[in-house]
Amino acid sequence: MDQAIQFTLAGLTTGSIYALIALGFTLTYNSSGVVNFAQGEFVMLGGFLAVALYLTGLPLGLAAVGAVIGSALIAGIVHLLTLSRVPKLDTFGLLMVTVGIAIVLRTLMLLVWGSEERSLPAFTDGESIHVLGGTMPPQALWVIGTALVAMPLLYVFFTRTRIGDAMMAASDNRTGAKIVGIRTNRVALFAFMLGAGLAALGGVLIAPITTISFALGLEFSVKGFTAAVLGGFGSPVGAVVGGLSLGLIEKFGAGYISTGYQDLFALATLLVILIILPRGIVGSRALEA
Amino acid sequence: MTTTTTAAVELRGVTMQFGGLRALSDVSLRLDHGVVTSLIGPNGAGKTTAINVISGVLRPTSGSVLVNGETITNQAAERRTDIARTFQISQVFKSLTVLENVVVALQADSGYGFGRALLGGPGVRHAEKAVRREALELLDRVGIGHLADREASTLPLGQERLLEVARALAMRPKVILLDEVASGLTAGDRHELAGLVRSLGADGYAVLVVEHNMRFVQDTSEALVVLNFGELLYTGTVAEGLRDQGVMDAYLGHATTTDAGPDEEVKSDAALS
Amino acid sequence: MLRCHDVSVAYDGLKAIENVSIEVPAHQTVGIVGPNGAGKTSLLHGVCGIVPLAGGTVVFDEEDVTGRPTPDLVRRGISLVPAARELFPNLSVHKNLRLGAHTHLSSRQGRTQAAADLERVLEMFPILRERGNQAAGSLSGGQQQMVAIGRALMARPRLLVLDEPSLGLAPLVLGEIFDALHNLVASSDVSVLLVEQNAELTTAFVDYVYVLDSGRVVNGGPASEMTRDDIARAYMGAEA
Amino acid sequence: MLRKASVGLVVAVALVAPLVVDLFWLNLLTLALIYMPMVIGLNVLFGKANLVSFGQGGFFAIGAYVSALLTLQRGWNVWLAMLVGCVAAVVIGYVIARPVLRLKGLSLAMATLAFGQMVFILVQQLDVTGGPVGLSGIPAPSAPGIDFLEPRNFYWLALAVAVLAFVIASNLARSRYGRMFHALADSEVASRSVGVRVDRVKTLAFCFAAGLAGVAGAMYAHYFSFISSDTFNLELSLLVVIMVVVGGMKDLWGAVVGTIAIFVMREYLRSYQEYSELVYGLLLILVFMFARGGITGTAKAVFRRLRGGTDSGGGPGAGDGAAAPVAAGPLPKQEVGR
Amino acid sequence: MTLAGCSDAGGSGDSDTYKIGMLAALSGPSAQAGQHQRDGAQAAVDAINAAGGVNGRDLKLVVRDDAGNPNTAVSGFNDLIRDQSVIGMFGSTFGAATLAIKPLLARNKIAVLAPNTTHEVTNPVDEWLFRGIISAQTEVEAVVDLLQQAGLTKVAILHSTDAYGAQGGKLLSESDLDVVAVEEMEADATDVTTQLTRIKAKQPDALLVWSITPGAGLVLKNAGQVGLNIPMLSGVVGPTAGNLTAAGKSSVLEHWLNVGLIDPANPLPRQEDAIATLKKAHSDYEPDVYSVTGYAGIDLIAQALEDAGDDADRESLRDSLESLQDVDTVAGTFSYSADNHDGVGIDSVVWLAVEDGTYRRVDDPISVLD
Ligand SMILES: Nc1ncnc2c1ncn2[C@@H]1O[C@H](COP(=O)(O)OP(=O)(O)OP(=O)(O)O)[C@@H](O)[C@H]1O
Ligand SMILES: Nc1ncnc2c1ncn2[C@@H]1O[C@H](COP(=O)(O)OP(=O)(O)OP(=O)(O)O)[C@@H](O)[C@H]1O
Ligand SMILES: CC(C)C[C@H](N)C(=O)O
Ligand SMILES: [Mg+2]
Ligand SMILES: [Mg+2]
Repeated sequence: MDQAIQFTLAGLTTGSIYALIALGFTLTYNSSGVVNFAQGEFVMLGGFLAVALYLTGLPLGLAAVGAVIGSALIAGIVHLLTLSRVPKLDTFGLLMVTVGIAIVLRTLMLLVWGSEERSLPAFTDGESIHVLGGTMPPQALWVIGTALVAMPLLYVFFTRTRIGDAMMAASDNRTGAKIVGIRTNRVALFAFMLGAGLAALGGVLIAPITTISFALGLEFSVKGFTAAVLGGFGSPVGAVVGGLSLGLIEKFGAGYISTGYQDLFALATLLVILIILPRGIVGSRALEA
Repeated sequence: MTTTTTAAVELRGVTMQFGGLRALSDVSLRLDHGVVTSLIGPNGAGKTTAINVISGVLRPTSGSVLVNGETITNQAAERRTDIARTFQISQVFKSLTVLENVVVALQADSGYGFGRALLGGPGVRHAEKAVRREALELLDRVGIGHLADREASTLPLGQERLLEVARALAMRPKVILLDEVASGLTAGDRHELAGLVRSLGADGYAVLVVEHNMRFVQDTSEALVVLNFGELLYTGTVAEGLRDQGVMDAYLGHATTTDAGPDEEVKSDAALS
Repeated sequence: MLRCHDVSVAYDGLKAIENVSIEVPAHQTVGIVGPNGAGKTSLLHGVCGIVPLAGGTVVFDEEDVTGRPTPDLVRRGISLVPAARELFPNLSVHKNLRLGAHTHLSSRQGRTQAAADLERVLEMFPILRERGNQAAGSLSGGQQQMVAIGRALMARPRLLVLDEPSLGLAPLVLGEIFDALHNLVASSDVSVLLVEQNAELTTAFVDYVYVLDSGRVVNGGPASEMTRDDIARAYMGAEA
Repeated sequence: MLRKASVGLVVAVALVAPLVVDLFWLNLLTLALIYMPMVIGLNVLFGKANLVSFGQGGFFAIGAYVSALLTLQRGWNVWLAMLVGCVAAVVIGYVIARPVLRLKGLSLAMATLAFGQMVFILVQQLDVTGGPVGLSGIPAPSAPGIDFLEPRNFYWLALAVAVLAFVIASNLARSRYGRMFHALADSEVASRSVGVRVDRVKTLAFCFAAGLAGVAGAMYAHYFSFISSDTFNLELSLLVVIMVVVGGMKDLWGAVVGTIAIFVMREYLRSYQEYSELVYGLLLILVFMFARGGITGTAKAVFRRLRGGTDSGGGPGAGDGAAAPVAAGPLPKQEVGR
Repeated sequence: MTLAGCSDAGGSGDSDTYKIGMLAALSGPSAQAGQHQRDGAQAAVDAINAAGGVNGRDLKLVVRDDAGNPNTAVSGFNDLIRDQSVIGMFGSTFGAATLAIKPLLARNKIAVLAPNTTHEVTNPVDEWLFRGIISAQTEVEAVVDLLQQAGLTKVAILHSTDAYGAQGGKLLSESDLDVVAVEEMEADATDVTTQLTRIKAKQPDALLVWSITPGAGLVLKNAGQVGLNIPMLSGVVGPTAGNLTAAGKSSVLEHWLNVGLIDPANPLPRQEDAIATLKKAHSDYEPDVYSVTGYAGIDLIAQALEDAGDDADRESLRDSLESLQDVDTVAGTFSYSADNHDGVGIDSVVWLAVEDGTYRRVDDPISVLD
């Protein structure tokens, strides 16, 4: 029983990070059809920037905010140099560009910050929190809380705001969006920056409890993508549901079946769910890509 | 109309429900060999839905579809090789050439096997040559033979429609369903297409024409079916149908009516008509 | 209002229209007719910035707008109803229509205006009110056409560009739409550039007609002066 | 004409290359040829039928391990074992095709990615595969009078297999199946309506690609004589996709060009140590930004432009005036209704 | 850092240098390992050259990145040997990559000194392949001995899924210890709390952590989070110096013990020069197992070159490698023979505990465990 609680807590924490990354996938996909495989690199970038700023003597909170904004700005520059110039590529062409971006970012991080892992102090001091017999670091609450706040905000953003409408329209039909006066390039840029910012936020949040290393980006991208598809690609609700489910599936698989086969179990579950629900748990907007 | 023989296609009490919306409501109709039937009705009346049900793209919520007296309600679309159709919103194979579009249909369920396809060889080349010739004839028949080698994605609207007709003919079907094939065609092309459609009837095909252009309906068809809000409003001859008061009210105009039909949800459609 | 001078459009280096010059004066309706493949759609797309121009200039409101991106042109008041409709298939009918007014929605005034416009469009196409929450992609063909037209009207264009608006519309609705367009032109300062296969409708509706063939303007004149024959010839082998 | 000439050139280069290059290049070319069938398979699956697979590494692994284990543990003849490795990939492909091919686009990408990763984990975890420590001493194939341990001889073998794969793939692409792949990619509903058995045809394409990946895997195992789980990770599957897209999906030659280009580039860059990945990433971005049709697609476009743009880009024989829009559009329809 | 590859492509074979090829994992998830190893090797080369070189000639390191991947290692290997003047090789960082090139050595007649613990590197013995670090067996033997002495025989294992971790895990679980749990992790995992939770439930006396970088660092972090407070031991790849700093005053560190090679702050006499050089060359990180094996590898090759004399070639280098006896290096005292290519044994092991956030050599490791 204690174990189950512990796995649940771990699952929710990990799942929340997946959810944040998946939300970033959702954002960029919804506004420009870009499946951004560099998303995981922005997680790491956020972490690295936060560490770097913190080491200059900034207070932790400011370093965190600075890292998120900095990552978004870097994402903006990257977008202007690359994706902004190729608006007509199809989904997979765009995806490949982001794979290239991921590789470049990863290598740049390696060259700038080296291969040493980094971390940050926890946001709030204190002993592990005991919940129903399980324990979790206070930092995990920050992680889970942020994912849970981000989801409704994004949901409202997509469904209730003018720019959210524009994003949905732009991904649904680019030509159509131009015809109604949406500046699809700007929308895409904005979404890319926002998505990167979300990912960076994830990186900042987990820096105290895990490792920040140039090498971990791909793993996060794959997990975030998995979560997004599992929940239903393109749906903010789906991103969070998918992220949390994936986290829980992983931890329970590892906890009750085998840690060696933890990913196998998660992948098998994903396959089964996709086959039963081709559009994901919540239902994807992306019928075809 | 020959009601004594078995119908080429028959819908019996077909209902098609989309969530809360009833696109077809207990519709029964028949198409006969050698007869061109027009299906008309206001926008959203269920015409395309009817074609989708007959061609197997949609399974009806209830009711049955018969071909030559046999029930095929649940047969998959790709098995209904006796039934060919076109699409209201054009669905040509854009990455293939015009000719290849037709070839696909000619070879879809017949021709050499996978193993021979891998090995190639003179047998395959011969079969390919023959089928290309046949495809070209069909393209010529609809008048776009000169476009055979164009990539279909570059066709203007009008020629896309003609290509869809050629592709439908390539299936060597018994039944041909044409969903607004004449729309977007110039008057001249439309006139020629009408001739083609008539000749199909004369050749023994059962043809269903969905159209909003009454001239085209009159030029091509003897039988008429009118749908209104998913319900059958009229079946009979074209000549009588176009004079029918109900049809005029619901579809052709001259007067408006408040008769909304039994379906609650679509009441305001009536205002439109 | 709109002047196109020597406009060309090319696909893969091949000219679909070449040196086409047309003019749409303010408060006027202009039609373009011609056989399939003449280049009518290409011309409209070139004007609206959907495809790049291979040559020529487009002047709108005495301002050179050649090469401007489509969203810019929309902001200046050019709205297109494409033959391919280009709806947002996964979004609701309401969202589709509201997005038509996208450029106005940033101001409070624009929003109230848009609400009123939406009301007008829904009155014009009552069926769309019924289907407000349905995904536009699952509408019937004619219903989709209504959304396309309605969406363009929501933008409060000063030049409305229509590519084959009659496609898929039932006769009754078609008549109503053209009546409504007529009223619109009469009551506001909207100009219309229309491509339409339905010759009767076209000549009855427009003030001026250009005939396009093989990518060139081959004829043109006030609609009243164009004989039925002129038009028929434009469509090639016509029956009437 | 030009096509024939360039094919001739490629063949000549392929035949002469092993006689003039050093071991490094010979190994690179051999490696590229070994991978090539897998890339060709995905070119057909993705480029023609528009079914993406991010899991080809899984089939590659199946081919490699089945063949390696049959020879190592059962003492099978290498040729037979390689064949069975290929068949095993096809069979597994068939089993997963049904459920997985109901998906499209990104969901399909995800599902196949999941499959590839599952194979990877199994290979890593099972005892029989040796996991990350791997299997050593996998025998090379043998034939009377030919020593396949001699690198040049293995090159010829890899070349023969690659050519064979290319030939059957191009036969397939030009056959009725190739057209049906395109058709169902363009419109599934229209394909069904003209009688294309969409599920069956998709399954065939999928199994074809799986089989070629299996062949490549088997060749790989017997070439290196050592395999370990590290090789079969996600990056392998991504690499195959990259090769297909960089080379150009529209043309089978794209698979050939893409495989060689990526191999040569990656390996050549290795001496730049940490910077190699940077250059690699930049090149990827540039290719997709400025050469959308991949290398072959772009080359074709450039060539067409150079020739003065009389070719509409349509099928064979489209190069004459009839294809020019201006001439083609308004031709009268004399024969309608006859 | 320089673009090493550009300049040497020509391979002019100038007679006043010995070229030594090196394969290393410079990219990919374990790039840190390869980079440190390369840095260590380069530091040794520079030191030797500064002291006048070998037989009056300078050494030159030619490096290829194999990303830790077996198949790219083969390309890298072929790239290196095509330069005839490459006289011997060092690498690759990871065992699987080394195993991939093992079949090619005899054919190309080139000796390779491999810094891998992997059993198969020297089993069976390949004439041309030498091990430059203690073997996995040796590490395991050291740990098992110690635990038995301390009476902590009920253990749990947490190992990574790469070759190093998998092999260590396997050897440990086959040992005489009472293994109550074997858990696995990806070396680049981001959360291992589940593994640790499962382990905690089994209540072992000690946890054996066998993972390449950065895995061990994460264990350190997560153990505190799930409140797992038992002695932990790892092989030659433990948490990095950076991990220790980051972990601060975590109580987990009080009972952490590493099978190590060096204590940078307190080197053994045979290690002093090397440690000083390494520290000077790379002030941004403490010498670790990778930089140390890199350094020692070059030392060994240099010694063999010297023994082979002025006209050393690939074959004579191999022969003199095989006849090295009692060569002191920073990584141990090496001796090879025709049937023993392992070089070092358990006497080269140094026990490292953690004090004030850094490793300290301890002479009484058992005391750390209670
Ligand atoms: N997939 C669907 N989901 C929901 N409603 C649908 C779907 N398909 C069709 N409908 C609805 O069913 C009704 C009938 O549509 P159908 O396409 O059959 O009309 P139609 O008679 O062909 O009209 P048109 O003349 O405009 O083409 C319409 O109101 C349409 O909105
Ligand atoms: N995307 C494209 N690529 C290549 N050629 C094209 C493309 N779009 C149109 N064309 C060609 O340009 C010419 C003009 O086409 P356009 O669509 O403008 O004609 P249209 O007058 O609108 O015809 P319709 O009345 O059938 O709609 C045609 O020959 C067509 O084949
Ligand atoms: C101990 C480390 C240097 C790892 C070792 N090279 C191996 O992979 O086998
Ligand atoms: Mg319809
Ligand atoms: Mg047009």
